[in-house]
Amino acid sequence: MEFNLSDNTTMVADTARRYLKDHYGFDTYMQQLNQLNHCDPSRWELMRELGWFGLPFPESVGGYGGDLIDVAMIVREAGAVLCLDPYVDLVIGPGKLLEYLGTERALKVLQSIVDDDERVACALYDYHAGYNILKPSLSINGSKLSGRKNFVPDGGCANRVLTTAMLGDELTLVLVPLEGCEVTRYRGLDGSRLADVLFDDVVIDEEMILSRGVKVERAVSKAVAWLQALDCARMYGAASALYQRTLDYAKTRKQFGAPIGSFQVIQHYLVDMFTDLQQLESMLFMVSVKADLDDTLEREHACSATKAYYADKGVKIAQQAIQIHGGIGVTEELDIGHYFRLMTYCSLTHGHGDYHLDRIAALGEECDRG
Amino acid sequence: MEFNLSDNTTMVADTARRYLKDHYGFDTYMQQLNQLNHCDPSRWELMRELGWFGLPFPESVGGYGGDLIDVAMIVREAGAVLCLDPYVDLVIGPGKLLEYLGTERALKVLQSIVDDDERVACALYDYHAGYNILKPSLSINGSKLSGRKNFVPDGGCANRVLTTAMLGDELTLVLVPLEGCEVTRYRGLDGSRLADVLFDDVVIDEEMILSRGVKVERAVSKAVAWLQALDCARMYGAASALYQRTLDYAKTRKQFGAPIGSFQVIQHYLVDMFTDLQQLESMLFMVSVKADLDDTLEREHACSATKAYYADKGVKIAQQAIQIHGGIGVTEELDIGHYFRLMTYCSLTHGHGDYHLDRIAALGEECDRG
Amino acid sequence: MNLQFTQEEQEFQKTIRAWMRENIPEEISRISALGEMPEKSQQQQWEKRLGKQGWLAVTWPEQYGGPGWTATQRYLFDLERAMAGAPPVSPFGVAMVGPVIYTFGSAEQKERWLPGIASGETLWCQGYSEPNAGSDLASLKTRAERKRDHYLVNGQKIWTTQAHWADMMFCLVRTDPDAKKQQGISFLLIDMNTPGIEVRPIYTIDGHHHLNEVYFTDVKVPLDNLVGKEGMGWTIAKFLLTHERTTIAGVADSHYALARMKMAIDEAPYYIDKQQARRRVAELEVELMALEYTNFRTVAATDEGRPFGPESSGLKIKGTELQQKMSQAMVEMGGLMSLVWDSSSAVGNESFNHSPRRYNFLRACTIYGGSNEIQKNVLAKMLLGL
Amino acid sequence: MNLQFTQEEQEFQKTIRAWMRENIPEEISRISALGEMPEKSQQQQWEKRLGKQGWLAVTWPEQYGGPGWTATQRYLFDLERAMAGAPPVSPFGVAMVGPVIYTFGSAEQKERWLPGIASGETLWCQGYSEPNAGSDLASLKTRAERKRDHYLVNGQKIWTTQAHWADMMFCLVRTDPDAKKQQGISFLLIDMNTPGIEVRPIYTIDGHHHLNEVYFTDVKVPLDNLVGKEGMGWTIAKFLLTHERTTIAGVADSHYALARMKMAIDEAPYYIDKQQARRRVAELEVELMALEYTNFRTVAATDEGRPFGPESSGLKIKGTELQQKMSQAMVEMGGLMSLVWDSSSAVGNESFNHSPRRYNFLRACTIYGGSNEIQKNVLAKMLLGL
Repeated sequence: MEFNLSDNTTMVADTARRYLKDHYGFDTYMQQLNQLNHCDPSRWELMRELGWFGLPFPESVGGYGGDLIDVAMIVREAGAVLCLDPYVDLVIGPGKLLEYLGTERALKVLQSIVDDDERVACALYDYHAGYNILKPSLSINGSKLSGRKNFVPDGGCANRVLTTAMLGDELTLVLVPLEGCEVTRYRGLDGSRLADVLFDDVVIDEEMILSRGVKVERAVSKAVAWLQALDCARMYGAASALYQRTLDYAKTRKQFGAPIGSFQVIQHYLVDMFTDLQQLESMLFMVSVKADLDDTLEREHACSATKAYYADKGVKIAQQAIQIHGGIGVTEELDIGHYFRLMTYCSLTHGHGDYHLDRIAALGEECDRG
Repeated sequence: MEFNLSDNTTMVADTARRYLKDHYGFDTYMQQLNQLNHCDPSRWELMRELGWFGLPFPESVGGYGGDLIDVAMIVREAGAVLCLDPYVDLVIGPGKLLEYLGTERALKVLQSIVDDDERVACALYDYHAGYNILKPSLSINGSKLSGRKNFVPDGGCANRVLTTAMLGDELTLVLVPLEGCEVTRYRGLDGSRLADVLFDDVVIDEEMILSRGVKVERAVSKAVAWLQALDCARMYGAASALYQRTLDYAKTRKQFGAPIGSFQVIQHYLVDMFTDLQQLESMLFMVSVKADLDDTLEREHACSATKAYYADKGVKIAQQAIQIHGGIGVTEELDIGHYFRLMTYCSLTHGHGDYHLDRIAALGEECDRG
Repeated sequence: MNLQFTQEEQEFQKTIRAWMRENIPEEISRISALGEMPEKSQQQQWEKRLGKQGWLAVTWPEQYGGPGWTATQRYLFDLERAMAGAPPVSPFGVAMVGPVIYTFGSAEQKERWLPGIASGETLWCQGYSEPNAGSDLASLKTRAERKRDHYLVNGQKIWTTQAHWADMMFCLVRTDPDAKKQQGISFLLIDMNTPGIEVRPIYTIDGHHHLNEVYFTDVKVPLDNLVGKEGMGWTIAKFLLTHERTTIAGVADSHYALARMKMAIDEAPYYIDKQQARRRVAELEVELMALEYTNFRTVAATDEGRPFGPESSGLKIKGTELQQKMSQAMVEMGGLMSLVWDSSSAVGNESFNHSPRRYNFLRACTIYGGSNEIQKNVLAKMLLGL
Repeated sequence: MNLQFTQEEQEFQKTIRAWMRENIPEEISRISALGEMPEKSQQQQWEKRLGKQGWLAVTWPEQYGGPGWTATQRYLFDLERAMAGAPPVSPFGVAMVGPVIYTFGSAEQKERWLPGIASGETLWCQGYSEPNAGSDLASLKTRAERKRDHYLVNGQKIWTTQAHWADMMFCLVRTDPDAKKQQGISFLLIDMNTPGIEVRPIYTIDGHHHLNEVYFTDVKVPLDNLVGKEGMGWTIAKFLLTHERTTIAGVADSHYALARMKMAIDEAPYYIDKQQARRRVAELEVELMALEYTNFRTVAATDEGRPFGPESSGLKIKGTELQQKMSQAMVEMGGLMSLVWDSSSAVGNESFNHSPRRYNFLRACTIYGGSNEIQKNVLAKMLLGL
């Protein structure tokens, strides 16, 4: 067993850290908070130039054949600087979905994401179906798509949307231009841009249906595993930043004539944050390898364990960071509270703690039977 | 609303405290731990003389018509001195059951408990049925009782046993002499005496069946409510003793040249214990009134809330008491660990935390429907 | 031991309930149902309505405009207020400066200030914390220099809730810079319209404007606005800390939050595991019950004229911890619906959509008014003798 | 990043698994299945069997009798040992005094003591704590006075695990009463059969005899039994604290406990809400996984010859907290079956009947070897710079 990052991954991470530090941070974040628009085109182009768009995709579509861990290290750094640009939602999410479908048509779309600034959002959730990605409420009846998707990340900024829908009892993946849909934009808790998309009897031709049945189920399940791992990577970046800022604050903030970090209770709070952070890091390494496994049981177990652990400890670190900061920690002026929002947000995407604990319990039974 | 104890109850509690202090304590407890027998007959007689046996029963059977709160204050003091004598299990439990049945025959038995040293144990549980007291595994078929009861408190010291059994689909209460049964004695976690009773085709005549059907269900449910409240009274006594001993210890035990109570982390631990103890006391007052209500919904809700709260916080206080005491806290030589055993024991009798939370959730739904 | 409300108390409760149903503006109860707080105009309109009814300064002695209720009646009033979806009354006037004025103030001060508070006309804010005097309040630096006919105030306050709404501020200032920490502090009433006062907003992580920084530059405050004597500020501040303990636990509003939670679960159309959610609600319900009965003991003691016992000491700690737990449970139960920050229309259940704001806001409740860590330090010392 | 065991490691694991299955005495695995610990004779028989195989002193350099395994192999060995139901090897000889002797001891000392440890012949105990030196170990008072040809030892040790089993004790004693606290302490090996030693049992709340008080009255210890130099005791003690960190988290035995818990739930005949129980197991499983992967990082670092990183610092705290949580879950899931203390026959599921003993015993694991509070104090200072 070996936990070192490869030279290549280290380089990707270092480059990402430098780039993100130069172009992001609290000021950029606060600007973005006040826009419902997509990210700055020049920053978007820079990401492409850094090779991030093609990073985890096959060379055949213009990618570099990188691993999940490479992307995870980027997303970790992005979390640490509160980056709101939709790299994961408009590139990695749809990209992995298309790659796992693997049909010619899908790969062509993927290639256009990598090369041509095609913007495809993923619509996997609606509030009726909740976290059950294999049984969306949206359905195709008589070649018409009707119903609603919610919580579509950057759904307002994309040209097209990759949406799941039921065709009979088969899960189907449809690529729909967004012009013909009613899109309602709003902001997510973390400051990102979400949208509801209403499909009002949108006519679906065969061209738009990318695939259906077991193949789609498998592709969705594998792509979502990536997104779950990347949720945790983002949370780790935030947790790490919170810990460091809080430690620094405890060393400098004086009350009763001494740094608050000299009080034993604060010391123990910080030690708890630190030891939790170490375990969060271990879980991130683990999931960055296992979320890409073909073995469904092991993959889902790893993703659920990590998501559940992060929903618990990541959130606790953020709460404790606020408590130790005191009043200043609950203001919008300081980044602490914004990391807290990010943490809550990511603890709810792609399955919350309870969902994942239930899944682990169910997988356990499956294991026992198998 | 008014939380003062009546003069009468105060007198009962004060007398109990004095009596228990004189006749019980850690030495008595340690002696009793090494006996599988019933309690010392002279102590038993003293309890009768103090009027405890008749305390909560109607005057018609030789009782004093006292309230649950009177008994609760005795049991609280008994918990505080680790008293193992089976006052609750051989007097209050069977007594309330018989009183609630209210038939002539039942009241006659009750009278003999109050006056004549009749020892009747209650057999309400078996490990198959668990906490479901309304559906025991024991059954009567063709006037023969066969099956097993477990966890019968002081089942080895009684003459007769009041046992629940199914007769067809009716819950039935049967009074069986213990001579004809196979009794296996063992000790409970708290040091009390438990027994398994095997009924091997015991012939049941009509005399032995005290009642059946809804009347029994109601009597059992009401009697168990008393027992649940008294579990909490006992735990409160223990929690209070633990808190006081731990506070004293923290003030005197020195490490690193200072009393450990001068360290902020220990101070906060103790404050948490103290504030929890206050809330435990409030819940004890509440349940001591409400566990005797006729309204099933309110009674059960109060009992379940208190039991669930005690299973959580009572146990936490005991754990923390050990942690603050350090090594000495885990030895048999000190009472701390024995209070801990008592606390765990009572957190599992008559429904554990999870059972009661589920019951509250179910009662809530019933309320909503109602 | 009698845990029933009397017949009279129950009648009282019914009267209040009926009145609330008729008098709470619908827009306010709609806002509360989302876990949000009203705007200034809504809040003040509501407080004036209470004031008109004589139900605003409910804790005050009758001679100053209180309704002459028992603590139990006040508890029931607060419960019905909360359950009907009305916000708590702003504490700064009624609960804080009012009692200070009628306890320590001169006859003129009472006459001048109390009526406006009891009617809801005058809005107050509290000038305690400073950038370097948070938990360590006694380190405050805002200076009030005694001139011939006024105090000259210079300095800065922070975390001043509703300073942007307030007509008046009660303020701890340092009148004697040479005295030791707690000494040399005085209690001053400052008109927020006085020249030299600048109020700057602080936005909190619920996205709203509740808090402010307040800057004082050569602000002239009449000598008459000193309450008590110079140097009595610390005594007055401590008096307030132990004053009214019967609502500090937030029981009424937690009952309302629990009811909202149950309703949201019942209405949740879909994937929420309802059994599990109800179990979690049961856990919170149990904790609320323990808090509530502890609170009842404080209420009963008050009605019997007994001092607060040790049971009241944990009310703030336990109450705020519970509020945080409940708001977190609401967010977590909401799942995806809690991802929404600013949608103008509901995405699924609107209460869940708004839950993160309340969750965020309530992170402050274990911090303000003396963080729970400070509360524990104090209890360890005062009550446990450590 | 490669989280697979190599082909070779997997082969190694298979070999160990097969060997364990064949060599663990059935009575031992039966005891372990109940969460109980073996008797002295059983433990020693088992350790001797390991010793004979050369698998007892697995952390030692080959020159002293270690098997030459990598840290990964040691981890796999420990995992297979635990999962097969064998108890952990007593740490005092192999993990503690052994490394001290081969690191600080003389050639004679190595030759004299190491073989008996590696073979399982000699049983050791640790004489550190004293009645007034628990968390504050440096306050120890047991005196070793240097005479012409021996040390004269007087004093008392407490919490001495397995002193009643042991042939030898390694002991911290004060050789220089005038030196400052940590100085003047020396590391001495004491034959437990020496006249003047009295061992008194301490029974713990699991009802068993693991611990002892040990009294020394004019006990003569040969000068040769001093390890290192006089005054080096504290240095040696600190060396041990940071020595082997790859099993301190107790991952292997927690895996075994989790497996027992799952089995007990599956076999539970009746009223246990199995879905809820499995969910609770899932929570524990997640925590164990986080601990395990953190532990793996320490193992990997060891195999790469890197020093332990900060990730190893929380292993003892997290590991012991988890052990306590798991044992509590077992008790609570058992419900009524956990009420049983000493029944000779099973009342329902026997694992649940025994669960309170383990739960009680494990209350000590956050106390011994430096309580978790002390661990946190140390981490705050050393690692966080507070």
